[in-house]
Amino acid sequence: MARLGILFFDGPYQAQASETVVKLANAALDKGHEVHIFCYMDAVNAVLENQKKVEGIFNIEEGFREILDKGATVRLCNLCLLVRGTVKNCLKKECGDVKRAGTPDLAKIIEETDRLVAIC
Amino acid sequence: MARLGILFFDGPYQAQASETVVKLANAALDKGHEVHIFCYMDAVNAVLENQKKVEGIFNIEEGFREILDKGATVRLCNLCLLVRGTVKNCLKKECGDVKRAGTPDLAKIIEETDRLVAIC
Amino acid sequence: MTKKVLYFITSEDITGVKLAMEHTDEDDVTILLLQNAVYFANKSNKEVTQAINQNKKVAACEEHVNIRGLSKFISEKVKLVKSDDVVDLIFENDSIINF
Amino acid sequence: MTKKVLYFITSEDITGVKLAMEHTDEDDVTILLLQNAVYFANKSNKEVTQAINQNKKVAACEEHVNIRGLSKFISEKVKLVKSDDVVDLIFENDSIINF
Amino acid sequence: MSEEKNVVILLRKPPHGTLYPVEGLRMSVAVSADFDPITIAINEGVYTFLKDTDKTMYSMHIEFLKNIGLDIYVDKKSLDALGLTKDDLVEDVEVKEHGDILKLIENSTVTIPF
Amino acid sequence: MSEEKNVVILLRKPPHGTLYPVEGLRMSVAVSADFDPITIAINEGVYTFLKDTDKTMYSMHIEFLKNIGLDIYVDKKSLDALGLTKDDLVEDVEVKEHGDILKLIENSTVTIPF
Repeated sequence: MARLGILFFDGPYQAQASETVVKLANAALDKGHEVHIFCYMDAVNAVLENQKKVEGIFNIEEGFREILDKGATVRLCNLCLLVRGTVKNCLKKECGDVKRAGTPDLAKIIEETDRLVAIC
Repeated sequence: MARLGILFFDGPYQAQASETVVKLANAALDKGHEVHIFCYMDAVNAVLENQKKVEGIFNIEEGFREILDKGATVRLCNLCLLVRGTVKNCLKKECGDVKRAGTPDLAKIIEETDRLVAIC
Repeated sequence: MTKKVLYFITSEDITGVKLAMEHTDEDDVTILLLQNAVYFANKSNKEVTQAINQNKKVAACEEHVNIRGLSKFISEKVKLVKSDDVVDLIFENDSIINF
Repeated sequence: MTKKVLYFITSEDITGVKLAMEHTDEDDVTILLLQNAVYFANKSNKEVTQAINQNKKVAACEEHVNIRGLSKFISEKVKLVKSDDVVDLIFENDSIINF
Repeated sequence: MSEEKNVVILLRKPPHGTLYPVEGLRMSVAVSADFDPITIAINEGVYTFLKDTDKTMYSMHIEFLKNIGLDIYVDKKSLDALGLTKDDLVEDVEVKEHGDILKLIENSTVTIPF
Repeated sequence: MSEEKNVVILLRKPPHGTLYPVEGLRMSVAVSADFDPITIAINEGVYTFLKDTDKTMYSMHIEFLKNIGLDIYVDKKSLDALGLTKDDLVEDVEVKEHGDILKLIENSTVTIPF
């Protein structure tokens, strides 16, 4: 089994990236791989609580809860959260291995995974 | 004096749009015009509380507080806020005429202003 | 009466400039570039150069040009305007094509 | 030993495809299109058509092609892959050029 | 003043990579309460109306506009550039020559891009 | 495994319209703790290093990379396309022929676009 790193930049709903991240992570986890995700820039907003379910729209919060539950790790660029005012709204550690982090943590993900993909 | 409508789509920091909106609104208000802003899609995130001040970065929350203080009206697409989970984080009515709204409110802005610009 | 039309271009999509150039000559057209669209004002850009050669009015937001360090790369025929002037341009024109 | 390289293209920027086509023939190159980059797989796209003519391997995410209703507009030589296969492609290759 | 305003909603981005086409159509529907907006698809925005595209999120908007008699126009020049034809699109839209599309935009009081 | 990884940070968007170039450079700095990332500007990303561009938000990153001996390369072909020359750029970057830029990307284990 191998280790996959995923980096992305976009917030939820406006762009497809966060949905692609969830689906790719699910596919990798289901095959028994490790998945380590870094949310950079607007991507930190993909992991906020209280995203309302709307019919026909893929709910990104649920997607992240599912992959966290399956063991994915999610790191959130702390500075990105701070400037956006959304620090207190992120999914909590009860959901799994989700943490605020710094850019050096992406270096760590690059080092400790076998492959890194960026979803633009 | 005239009435300016402004529509935008992007959240703060990743893109320049929200900064442009604030500066254009300020210039119009300082000339004595009315300014009516509609925040659509990610743009609703431009009006969140607790955006941390970082040196060298234009603080969007402060910008919006300033133009609200000068009399701008700000309408936030309610559905956009709901799906993003940020309904409770918006600037409150103590800051000025800022309200959740529906897309018909943009129609109203188009009807009741002399010109509408979209900041992409 | 001649209609005054403002192409208000804030996105990096050259289509806005192209549409402005195709706009009927009966109207009085101004192309206003803001945000990353000011990069189109670089002399190397063939669409904006052509618009200038066709005597279309081209303006660019001075602040957005300056923070990008572009002033020496753009034609003298591009009018640099301040936020103040942008507001005036918006109201002086009869219709706004946003892009 | 031949290096296997994956161009992992998720953005609507054709430069990724161009870089893949310029990649040295010594390596075994695959171009994988996802999200709106799957529109590049439309037969009318000259870069991807050229890549196919040069016998480059081109794949596209099947789900992303299908929700866009594109299947009948793309070349038979574009391999449609499922999320599962995308994961395998990522690990089968030695290096990943994201774009 | 409102009855004099010609509003054009311009769809320029393809569906599914971003929400822009969906939100543009939603805006057309909303604006139709006060105006008669004209919806126009250009460039890759024309992909919005491919027959086989998943329209779960916006078929009701197309339907709504059709039911109240508002037109959706597609730029033929953009279609040609993408190797598409009228037959590839749903029947609820009308393909127009580029010159006619230009006239609609020229006659607008405000054009809003999505 | 880490010492074998060649990381390329690719700047492809121009500054000030988006934060991408700033965040790309910040990432180069961060990644430099564990790797020797190569920073490359192509297409409109080359505008990031214009002499007169306001670099308040990223001059410290350019400085940092220079001080630890990491290179920033600019694609000459992209410069040419924009009518720019080496002299228009800050001295801390090195202009390279397109072929050399391609080789750097080809030799990367991972290329990350900004």
